[in-house]
Amino acid sequence: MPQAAQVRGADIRAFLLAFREKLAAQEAHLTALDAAIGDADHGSGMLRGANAVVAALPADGSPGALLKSAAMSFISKTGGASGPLYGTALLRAAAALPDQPQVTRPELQSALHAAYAGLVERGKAAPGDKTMLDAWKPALDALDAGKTWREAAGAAAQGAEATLPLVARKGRASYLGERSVGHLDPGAASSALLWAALADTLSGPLGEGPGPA
Amino acid sequence: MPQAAQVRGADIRAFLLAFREKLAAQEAHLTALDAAIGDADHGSGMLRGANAVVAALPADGSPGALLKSAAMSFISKTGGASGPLYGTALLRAAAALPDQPQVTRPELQSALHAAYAGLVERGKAAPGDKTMLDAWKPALDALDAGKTWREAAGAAAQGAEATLPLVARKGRASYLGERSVGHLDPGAASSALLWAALADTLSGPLGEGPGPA
Amino acid sequence: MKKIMNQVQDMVRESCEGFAQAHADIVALNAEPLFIYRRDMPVQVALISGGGSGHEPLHAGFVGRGMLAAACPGEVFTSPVPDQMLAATRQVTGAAGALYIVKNYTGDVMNFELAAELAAAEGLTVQSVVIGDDVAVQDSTWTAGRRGVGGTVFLEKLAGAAAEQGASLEGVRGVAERVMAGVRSMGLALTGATVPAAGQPNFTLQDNELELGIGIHGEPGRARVPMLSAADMAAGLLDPVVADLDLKRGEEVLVLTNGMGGTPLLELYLAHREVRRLLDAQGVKVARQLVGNYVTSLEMQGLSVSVLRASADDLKLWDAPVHTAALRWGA
Amino acid sequence: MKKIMNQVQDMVRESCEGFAQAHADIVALNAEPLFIYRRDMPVQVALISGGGSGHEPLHAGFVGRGMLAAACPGEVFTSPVPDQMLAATRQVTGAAGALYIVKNYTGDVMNFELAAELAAAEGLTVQSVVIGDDVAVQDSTWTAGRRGVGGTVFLEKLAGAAAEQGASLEGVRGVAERVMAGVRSMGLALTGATVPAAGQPNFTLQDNELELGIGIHGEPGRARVPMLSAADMAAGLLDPVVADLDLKRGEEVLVLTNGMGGTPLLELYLAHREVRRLLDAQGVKVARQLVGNYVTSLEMQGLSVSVLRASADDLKLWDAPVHTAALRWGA
Ligand SMILES: Nc1ncnc2c1ncn2[C@@H]1O[C@H](COP(=O)(O)OP(=O)(O)O)[C@@H](O)[C@H]1O
Ligand SMILES: Nc1ncnc2c1ncn2[C@@H]1O[C@H](COP(=O)(O)OP(=O)(O)O)[C@@H](O)[C@H]1O
Ligand SMILES: [Mg+2]
Ligand SMILES: [Mg+2]
Ligand SMILES: [Mg+2]
Ligand SMILES: [Mg+2]
Repeated sequence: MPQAAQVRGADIRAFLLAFREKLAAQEAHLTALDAAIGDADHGSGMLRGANAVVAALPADGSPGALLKSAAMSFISKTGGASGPLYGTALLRAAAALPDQPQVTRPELQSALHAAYAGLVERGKAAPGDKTMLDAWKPALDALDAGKTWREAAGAAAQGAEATLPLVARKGRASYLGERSVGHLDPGAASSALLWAALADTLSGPLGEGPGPA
Repeated sequence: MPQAAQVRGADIRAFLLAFREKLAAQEAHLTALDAAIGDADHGSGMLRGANAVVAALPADGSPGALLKSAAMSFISKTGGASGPLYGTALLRAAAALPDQPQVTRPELQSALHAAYAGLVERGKAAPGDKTMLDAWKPALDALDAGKTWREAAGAAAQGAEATLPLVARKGRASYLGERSVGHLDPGAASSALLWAALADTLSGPLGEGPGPA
Repeated sequence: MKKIMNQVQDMVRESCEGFAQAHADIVALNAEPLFIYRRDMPVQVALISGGGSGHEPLHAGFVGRGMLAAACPGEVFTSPVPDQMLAATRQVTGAAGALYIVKNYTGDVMNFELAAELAAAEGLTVQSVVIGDDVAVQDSTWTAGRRGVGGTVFLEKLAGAAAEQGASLEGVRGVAERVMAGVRSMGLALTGATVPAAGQPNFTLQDNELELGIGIHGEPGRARVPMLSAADMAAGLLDPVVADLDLKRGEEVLVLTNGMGGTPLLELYLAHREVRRLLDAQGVKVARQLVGNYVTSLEMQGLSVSVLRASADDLKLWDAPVHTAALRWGA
Repeated sequence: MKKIMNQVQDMVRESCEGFAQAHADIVALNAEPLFIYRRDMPVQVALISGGGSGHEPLHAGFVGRGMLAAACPGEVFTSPVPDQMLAATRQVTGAAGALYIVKNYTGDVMNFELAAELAAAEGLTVQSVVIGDDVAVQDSTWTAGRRGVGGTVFLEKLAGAAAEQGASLEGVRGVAERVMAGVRSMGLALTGATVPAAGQPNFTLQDNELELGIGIHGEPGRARVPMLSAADMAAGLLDPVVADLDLKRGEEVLVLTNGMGGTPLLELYLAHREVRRLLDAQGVKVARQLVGNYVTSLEMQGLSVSVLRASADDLKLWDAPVHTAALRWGA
């Protein structure tokens, strides 16, 4: 179905609601992943955060305002590593967007780059450390290479899958060392859901010019 | 095989060793019975007591002296309900025997009646309360009816079996009320072993005159 | 079965050794026969208790200023033997005499009885009280009577404070009897407990069951019921206690919300909240309270609730200084 | 899963309510955002800690005179959120400033970091220390670094005593840093723990296995090994601790033999005996010791050992009066 080239507040709202839905559906799965190499709270924590996001979300507002509201809710309600990480990412994205009721897809794309920079700054991890970065990086690379949002979401999902053989070097799973091999990283899995929610909201024919729309 | 009509210290010694052997062989079984309606210590407790009995038993001495030594060891090492009960029983039996290097079987028989009276006095239970009395009483009745020691031991074993349908009214099992039905009483089971040990030691043709020998 | 132990037969002794080392400022250990006694025993009535091991901190954890003079640990879930109580009595008893605090179990009663006879024969002045506070035991005429459970902590604290204040043997015994008359308890288990020598749990509960009306020996309780919410657990324990005490609005009580040994504090404090809520609703005033794993059954998960109808004098005795391994204040 | 709870999402709040009721003489509860704070906060440096719930009595059990000014409980095994620390900081911080005591976990560090930024923006003086005492974590360059575990109790007690004595923020921080430099810990589990929201144990051990080098979040440890005797458990925990501290004969230490929440005292004191035996044999002097379930993982059975190289000053700070729910002496 055709999509507006512009991203409105309603789109961001839809994205956040879709993200929450996916987290609700995958809560047990995310927690099980975290039980294997962490402390079994990633599903419940992310869902608690996302529920708070939805509860506090203004009925309307600019994309930036909605992302900022979501960021604050994540920070205030999630706890653990993922609260500050997702919170920081969304906060940086919000700050990077022009303060307009609608923004362009390239603007959103660079806001996601800002979000990624926030993740790196807050968590001091690098791709390959078996963290959520391993889902974000391939997704951003895909967009940068001109792929669609749906393809970017696919890259995020593949990136999450590709954490399976990695040794964790950051976060709680790092304590397991070699024993973290053979398990998916829960944060990468939830990040893939975020990218899938973005794709669900924005997928459609290319918007404006080359690059993802 | 023929047995001496007289009971010597060596016979009492053999009886106590045999009792210990049987307790050792049945330790887990007795504990399992106690786990079902008590606190899972009857096997270990009785074996600890009997081991102490054997360790402290004088090399020789009168039947009375040996039984007294055994009584003190039971009291000092068993604990729980069974320590004072078995201890009191053996102490009373020792006191009831003539202070002689050998005693007659009827003398031993009445010493066992004294033991039983000690059990009743210490525990204030009655036959049918699902306690060790339910093994002792039929055994004594059998002897009184002129049956052999082996038959008395059989009666003790039957008495122990017959505790299965009873509701416990004394000791720890009494707290279960109706839920104690369908389980054997552990103290009756260990008492049947005591009577079996007696029979192993004393079994043979009748000794003197009518009645058990 | 997984226990932190070496040889199963050395467990109680080795644990007591560690206890005595950890609390060497308060207690000393007599190895054979085994008992723990107060180092600085003054001239006063000596409270002596004991019972099977596996209920820690009861009783050794309550030896010290303002509570017990000595504790005699039996094998796990097995009453101690008279030799222990007799030797402890010799160690701590002076002219003021000694009071044996016995929990009502056939074995404990008989072993303490024998010890008291032997102590009396040596000219020592010994009296005994037998506590049975467990309302889960019904029809006590048809059973060995109510069991001594959580209320024992109140008994040992209040009678111990009276002894510390120099009360006579009669006086201390009077306090003990007042506590016994005014305290009731009931417990439940979420999991069984494994006696080390037995190697297997006494009972096994499914994930949707709990055992209501348990004692403290891993023995099964009065009924196995489907799993309950914390609110319903609290009601299931408290209602029979309150009914048996015939508690009225406005009365003051001392409450113990007690874990069975393996109960995490997160859950225990939550249970305490429910207990408080129910008592508040009934207008019963919780004047003092204690929350923790105090009268336990090895690693069992579960809880018990004990309620003591408390006079102003009782509260004073509760507040009096105590310095033991498990309870300490004012000292 | 069987827990004493009502609705799983209410567990932490309801437990905190029960805690605050049970210890109303010491603490008060702020419901939203959730934190526990000292009632009688004097003008001094405020120690503020917090972390996931499920580790009780850590940290709320250490709020009170001579230890923490406030504790922020997160969801079970989940760090608290910045709002909690910020509100607690506003409540208890005066001109002397506040010190955040953070256990080294990515989530805790990031959430306290955010809180400190927000507090500073409000003009509050806040510094932070991050404790990582767990020697089970090797190659800390390749991991998130050593975890904060049992040694946190020593840190909170000693820094809390310094604050109570009126030390400046720099002074309190200096004590905290000295403790962090001198304390090492290691733990093992006999059973897993079940996060209530997860409903299943994080890991399951067979009857002949234990998990060596666990943290305090029910996360698997460094290695799964066949079941050990208490003596070998103690050696397995103590040897790396002693080696890492490079302890020498004649040095004085403070020792914590800590249960993981479901460990019965019978077993824990036995473990302590083994710990003492090993330290005695190495000529290390145990100047003070603490045995109990203090830094826990829900209902997990197991233990950890923490050793602090203790100066005479440290021992004085340890002995200083403390009045909290979980530790009390001299007050
Ligand atoms: N330093 C880090 N940088 C980026 N992501 C991280 C970092 N540490 C942890 N994560 C991510 O956080 C996830 C765990 O989140 P969560 O379970 O909420 O936190 P916690 O470990 O505090 O329980 C991991 O799976 C990983 O993807
Ligand atoms: N009052 C009593 N009179 C006679 N026998 C009793 C009495 N109470 C208990 N017993 C016996 O003791 C047995 C239990 O012994 P034991 O397990 O050693 O004691 P405890 O109940 O103290 O653990 C019971 O099976 C019963 O036969
Ligand atoms: Mg997690
Ligand atoms: Mg028994
Ligand atoms: Mg017993
Ligand atoms: Mg977590």
